[in-house]
Amino acid sequence: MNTVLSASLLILTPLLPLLLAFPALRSRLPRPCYIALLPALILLALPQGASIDLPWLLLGSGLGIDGGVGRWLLAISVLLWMVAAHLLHPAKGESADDRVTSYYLLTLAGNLGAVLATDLVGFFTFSTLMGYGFYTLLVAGEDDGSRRAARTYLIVLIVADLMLFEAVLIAAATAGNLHFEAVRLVMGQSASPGLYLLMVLVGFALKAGVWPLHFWLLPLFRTTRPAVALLLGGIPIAVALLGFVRWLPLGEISLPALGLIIQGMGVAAMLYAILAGVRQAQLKILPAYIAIFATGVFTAAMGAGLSNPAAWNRYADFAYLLIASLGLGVALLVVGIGWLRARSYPPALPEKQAGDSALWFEHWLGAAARWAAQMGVETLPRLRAVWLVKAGALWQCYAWQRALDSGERFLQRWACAVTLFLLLGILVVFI
Amino acid sequence: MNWSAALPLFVLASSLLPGLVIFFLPEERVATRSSLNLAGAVLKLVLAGVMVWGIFHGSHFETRLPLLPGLDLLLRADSLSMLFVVLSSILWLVTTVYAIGYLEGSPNRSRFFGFFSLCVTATVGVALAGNLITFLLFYELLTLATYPLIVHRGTEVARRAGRTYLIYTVAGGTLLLIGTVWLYTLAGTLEFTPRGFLSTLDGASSTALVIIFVLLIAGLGVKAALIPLHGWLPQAMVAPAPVSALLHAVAVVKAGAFGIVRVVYDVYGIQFSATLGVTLPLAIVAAATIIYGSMRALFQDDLKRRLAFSTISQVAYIVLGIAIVGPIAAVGGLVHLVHQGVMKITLFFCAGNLAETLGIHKISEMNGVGRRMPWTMAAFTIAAFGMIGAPPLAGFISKWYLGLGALDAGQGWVIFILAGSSLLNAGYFLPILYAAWFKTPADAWPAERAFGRRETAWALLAPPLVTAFLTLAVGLLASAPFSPLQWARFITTLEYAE
Amino acid sequence: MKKSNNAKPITENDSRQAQFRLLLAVPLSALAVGLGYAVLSLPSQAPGLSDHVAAKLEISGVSNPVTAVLLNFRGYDTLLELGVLLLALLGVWSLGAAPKRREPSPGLVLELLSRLLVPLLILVAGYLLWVGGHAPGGAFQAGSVLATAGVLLLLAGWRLDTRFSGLPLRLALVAGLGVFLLVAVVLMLAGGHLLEYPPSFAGALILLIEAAATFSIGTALAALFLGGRPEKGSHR
Amino acid sequence: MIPAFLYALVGVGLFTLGLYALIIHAHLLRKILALNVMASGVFLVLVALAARTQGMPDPVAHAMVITGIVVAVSATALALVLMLRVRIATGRAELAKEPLE
Amino acid sequence: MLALDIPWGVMAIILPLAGAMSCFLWPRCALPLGLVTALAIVICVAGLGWQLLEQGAQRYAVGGWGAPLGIDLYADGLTLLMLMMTAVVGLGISIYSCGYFNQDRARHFWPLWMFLWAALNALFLSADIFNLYVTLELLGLAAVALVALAGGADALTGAMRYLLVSLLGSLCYLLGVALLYHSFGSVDIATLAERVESSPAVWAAMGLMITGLLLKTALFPLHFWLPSAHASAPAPVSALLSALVVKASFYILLRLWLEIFPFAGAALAQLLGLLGAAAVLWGGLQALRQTRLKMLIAYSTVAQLGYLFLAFPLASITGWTGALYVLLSHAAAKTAMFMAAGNILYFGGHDRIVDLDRVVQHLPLTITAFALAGISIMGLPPSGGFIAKWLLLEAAIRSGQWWWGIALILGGLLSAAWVFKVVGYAFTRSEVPHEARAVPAAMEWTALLMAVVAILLGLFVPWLLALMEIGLPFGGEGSAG
Repeated sequence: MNTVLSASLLILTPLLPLLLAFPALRSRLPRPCYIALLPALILLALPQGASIDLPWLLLGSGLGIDGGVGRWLLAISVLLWMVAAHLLHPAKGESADDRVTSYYLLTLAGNLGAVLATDLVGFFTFSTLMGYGFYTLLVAGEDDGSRRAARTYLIVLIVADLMLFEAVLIAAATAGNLHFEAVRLVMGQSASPGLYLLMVLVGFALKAGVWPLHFWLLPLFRTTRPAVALLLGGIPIAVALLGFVRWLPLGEISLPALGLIIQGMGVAAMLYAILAGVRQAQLKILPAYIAIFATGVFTAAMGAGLSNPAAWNRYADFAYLLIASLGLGVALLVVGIGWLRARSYPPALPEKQAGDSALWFEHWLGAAARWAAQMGVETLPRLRAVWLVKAGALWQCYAWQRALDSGERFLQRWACAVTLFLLLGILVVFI
Repeated sequence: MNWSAALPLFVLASSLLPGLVIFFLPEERVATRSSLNLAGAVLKLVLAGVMVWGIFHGSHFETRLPLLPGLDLLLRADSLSMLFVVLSSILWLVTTVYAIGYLEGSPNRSRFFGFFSLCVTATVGVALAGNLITFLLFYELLTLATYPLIVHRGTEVARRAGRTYLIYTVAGGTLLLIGTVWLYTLAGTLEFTPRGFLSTLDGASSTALVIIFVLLIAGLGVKAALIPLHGWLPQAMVAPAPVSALLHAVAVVKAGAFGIVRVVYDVYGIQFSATLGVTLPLAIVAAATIIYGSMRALFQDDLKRRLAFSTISQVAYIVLGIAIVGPIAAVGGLVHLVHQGVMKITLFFCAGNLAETLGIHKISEMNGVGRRMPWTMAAFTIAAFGMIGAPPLAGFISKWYLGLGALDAGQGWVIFILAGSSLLNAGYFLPILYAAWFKTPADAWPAERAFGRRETAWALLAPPLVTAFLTLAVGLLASAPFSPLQWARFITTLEYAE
Repeated sequence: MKKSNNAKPITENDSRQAQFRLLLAVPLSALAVGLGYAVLSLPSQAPGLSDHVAAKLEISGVSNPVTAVLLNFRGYDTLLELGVLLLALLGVWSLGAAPKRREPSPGLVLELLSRLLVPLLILVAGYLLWVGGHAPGGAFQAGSVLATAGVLLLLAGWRLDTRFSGLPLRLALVAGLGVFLLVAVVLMLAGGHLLEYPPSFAGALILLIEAAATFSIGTALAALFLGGRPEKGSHR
Repeated sequence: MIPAFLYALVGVGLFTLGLYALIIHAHLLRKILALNVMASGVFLVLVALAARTQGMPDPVAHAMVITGIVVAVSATALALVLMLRVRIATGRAELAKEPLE
Repeated sequence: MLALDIPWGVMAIILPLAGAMSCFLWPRCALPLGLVTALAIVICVAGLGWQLLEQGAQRYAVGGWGAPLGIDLYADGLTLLMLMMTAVVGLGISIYSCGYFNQDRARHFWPLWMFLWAALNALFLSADIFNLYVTLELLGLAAVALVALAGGADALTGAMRYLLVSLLGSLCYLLGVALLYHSFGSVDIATLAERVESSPAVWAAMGLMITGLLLKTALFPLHFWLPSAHASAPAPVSALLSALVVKASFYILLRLWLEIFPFAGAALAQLLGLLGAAAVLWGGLQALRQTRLKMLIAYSTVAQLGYLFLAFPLASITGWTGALYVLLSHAAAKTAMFMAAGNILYFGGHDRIVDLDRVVQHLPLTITAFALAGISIMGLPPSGGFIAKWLLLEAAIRSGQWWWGIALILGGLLSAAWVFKVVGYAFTRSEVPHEARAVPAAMEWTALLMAVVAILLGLFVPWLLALMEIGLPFGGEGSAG
């Protein structure tokens, strides 16, 4: 009975928001945003961990909740989502934007699913859903600046997803089984984990906005509404960090050099966050620096874990706590700032330079696209055209027609002569 | 002739006979025509289902009619053909519904539906062909049945597109014919055999076999729109939307891709092909096609044209999956045969809906269309994400197996092709979605038609929703029994079994 | 052949024409030499089928070997050949009606001569027909003589009466082929092969066929002379 | 023996001459006559070579010639009438020089 | 079995002759008489087929004399197929003509057509080279008269040229016959085949006969007479000429080649093949640039005749079978095409290709017939043309002479080009109304049925090949594979 209950709860947790995302299915329900969170809440209330295998799903997937980081994160997530739901809920007199609710629920489903996933593909699937869902949240009903920022985010998301996809492929090719535990074990003993590690590290670093890859984070914080900023701090970044923990064979593998570099980067990130954050005048962006700082801390810890597996095993729980509290901390800050601003500051003016980083990114992308366009659109079809389509023009050529005409006329006029020549020809050939 | 020998014939007849009858129906007999069409489609689906069940339980379905001395007209249902037959049957049913709605009130419908049925007959024939000559027969029939559909509108553009189509396909068919005859003179048989019938051939020079391979692949590559033989496809999108849908998803391009699968697997045999050294060039061509098609798609403003280039890119996945010699990649290629069909047909349905309901043909006109037609655009979104390869949709599964297979076969470069393609896919699909959902709509649509309370007619709306649902389902339930993925695995175990 | 292009100067045309004739003479003489060589290479003695003919002559029903070949051994050829003649006439008729030429009065000499000659010619035709059985002669010779009579009459301005220009004329034209065919089929139905004469009746049957053929050939050739089908009611 | 071949050679000559005339003359009447000359040549060859026997010449060849003559006469008749019709229709008793449109 | 003893083949010659005479005698009843005869001939041919299946190849001595003195008729699988082709096409044309000709034309058409049919049947059955000459003349004169039936300058000029060419060809042939007869003392094919040996006279005879027959078969470059004659004739006549008449002289050529001239050099075969290939290309190119539909179809006949000669250099059973299949499928397809063109002409009064769209939209059956026939002509499956192309291609590759395959393929592409050029007009929208004459249903349906025959030829191959092997006309062990 208990297993049935927990299994159905596990499935319902991501499924219910997903279903409710269809407007038709929730049109009669009051406050669907909250209802969608119910299974997760009940799941949190269950005393022990639970898991369920779904071999028919995707490539054989599963859902589960473990005692440690998963539960923590789930709890934080639920909390954050409830706050966000409250913030998003329209004030009296305003009509609810139905689409935003849908986006909200989609993102929610992705988030909860990613937290509960027990294998790489499941995690990947849900986090992708969450990523795109989150993008829609960012874009919905905002101004140009935030849209541009969101577009940068989207590109980051795609690139990161691609890298992670490769990573999953490599893992599958090496391990054959995509359960987190199996992957960690196998990758830990793998002879050449380099590419996998690189993909996972860069992929999640992009998603989490770890220091040198944080360029998308600032414009977003600068432009979005509080509710979305709250989620931004808590949800995608936290899930990305969770990805590090789940995907990397931490505690199984010892890579001192890489660990040192990562540690260094983490420290650099912290320094950067502090320096830049202090110089930063806009309150609104402050949470971004805090997020960068926190990810820096986590990165440093992870680097340490990579160089010294034993230490990781010992202090791993600490990292989990960090992830969990990061979400909470940033979220509270955002809410606080929002509240502060709402009380005392006038609304921030739209930023002129809505993120330099976003601009250079677009610039390069545009240049690349133009180049590709020139290469692909201009040269190849022309090559092809020469030998197939232009055949028609060749056919219209006057000389052809004249040659055919005169040939036919000649044949008609010298009919008998031709016969004679053929006759001779046959005789000659034969004799 | 017993039941199992007659079944493949019945499957063919279930669309052929209605098609022939429809030709002679007067234009205004709409109800008769529609019910004939639908009855045929449902019947075909049922028959295909029966066959799938039978094959899974070890039965054989084979019809053999003498064609030439030593060469039979052979229809045989094996696991690979059933994959394609079932796909065609399902999508035909859906497309029929759609076409009935789409063409309501337009002229020359009897002609259209007649050729439509012929087209599906040819496709199913291609699927069921048990030897190369039967394949060739239906392959050419497909060319002929499709041409009237492409030029159906009768405009100058349509005629030009039809002409281009013919130039390409007739030339391709000719190459195929040469290759087939040559092969026959060398091998003395043309019957598809698992793991090929050429590897055991003594004395045939491998040069000749390589040339034949090139001929066959070139002939099939025209329909599969491999570069540089793809020129007809973007032009052919002038056809009515159901035709484009069928053309891109099932009939023409798939017939080409399916043929390549057949040639590589059941004529040459994958191991023998690899020995001959022809698979790597094929893989490179496919890879180039993938990238090139996506690049071209990026810069199209016409929605259907963009989708057409996307097809060029996507169909090459199938070829790529085959050309990477390995069981896992093969699964990816085969499953993409189905998945691409389901996804692409959704996209074309949606494009058709936009054109038919709002008069939208260009992407630049699509701003905010998601608010006007949320269901259509939802379906479009799902399919587009599927194309990009976002999990858990259909495209993800294909790419997954392709990538995994490439790694398995030690061809890591394919991974980067996949990644690049996904990136480009995202590059040309996401702006559409963005425009549709988030941009503010223009004041008026180019040519709006009212459909009462609904966003568009039922017959237009239901098909894309069904196929979008399928896109989701085949990805999500990929591991369930009888899913395309499982079936593709079933096929590859046969091919790669030792 | 003249050039079609009238714009070109005629002199140039002519010179080219002459050149061409010269040029043509070369291969033609080569052809003639080749054919001549081929002919000369034939054996100087060759009986052909004459021995066969001689061996079977007694049972052929006639004693003239040429007639025997024509109407018995290779009678089938002759049957078809009568068909050719009839066909040519059909072809001529299908091209249109006979041109209506108002010929000047034939004149006294022609008038008189024709009245004198025609009966004689008919007589000669009958003789030739009869003699064909054992000496040179036969249906074709007779028929042509008969046709001469017809042509003479036509030249003299005589036209077939309209009463006869319909079915009777056609019957006359068909008679040769028709009788031949009828005999052939009857013989076949009687149990033999096509055109397999019983030796006892062979002579009589051949004469019957020849008579009908003579009549038809004469009529047909004369009708061909008209150059078109006789129009009803337009003649004297 | 010798005369047989002599006549046959004359036949060959007639055949070639007829062919020559057929080629160079444009007027249809001349063409038709040329064909008749050719036919005569052929018949001459047939008949002449039939005389290479002891005694009675080969009657089969003679029969063939008779058949051939009738055929030639019929064809000539048709050709002449056709020529007249061509002249009425086109105004010239020659073949059209331009290919038909 | 009484029915097996009836000489069906002889009946197939006699009946049309009798039919011709009765049509001539009673022109008012020409149509019913002609139709009844046509049906009777079909029955005769069926009877002959049955006879051959039961008893193998048949020899029939006319007059009971037997070769070499008498004339023999000979029927084997090849003959039978030709007769069947003639019967099917002939029946179609007979039905088609019911609607096509008015009363005045019909009274001339029927007897001529019956004569033509008789000539064809006699020709296919004859085993005697002199008899073949007579049938050739019969055929030629009937054909010329039929061409001239259309009236008008074009038709008359075409007929005149055709007549001259036909006579020239016949005379060449006859001179060849003379040389052969005087060399070996026989005109019976079988006897000649036994006696023949290489000598200058035989070479000359061969040169003459082959040239004469090529002239009548209109092999490039001797095709100059064909387009004008075929294009200007009335539609059923065009169909007859393209489908049957040119095939008759090819049939003789084939017989001679196989039986009397087996020692002909490979060089000559290559020459014929070369001319065939040239015909395929030249005819295809010319067809593509014609502006009138019937001219186009006529040039396509030139091209298709070229295919027949590709079999000579290949010289294998597969090759001959392929050529024969070209012959059969072309007969059916070309009949359908000319009928379709006739319908279009009948309906719209013109056959200019650029203005076709206004016409064909109203004649869906006709354009369908044209398209189906086109499928066979260009050799796309499933059709007789495809089987033919397949067999020829197979033979070409098997014999290592792949270059003939190239001509084959290019020819197919060229015909595809013009077929679709025409068919494309069926789909253009045109609203221009015009004066039109309703086409009788019989004409449309016959065209369609003939086209369907051309398609079906591609599906009943083994059956036809089995018929063809009766008497082993191509020698060998039987199987064509």
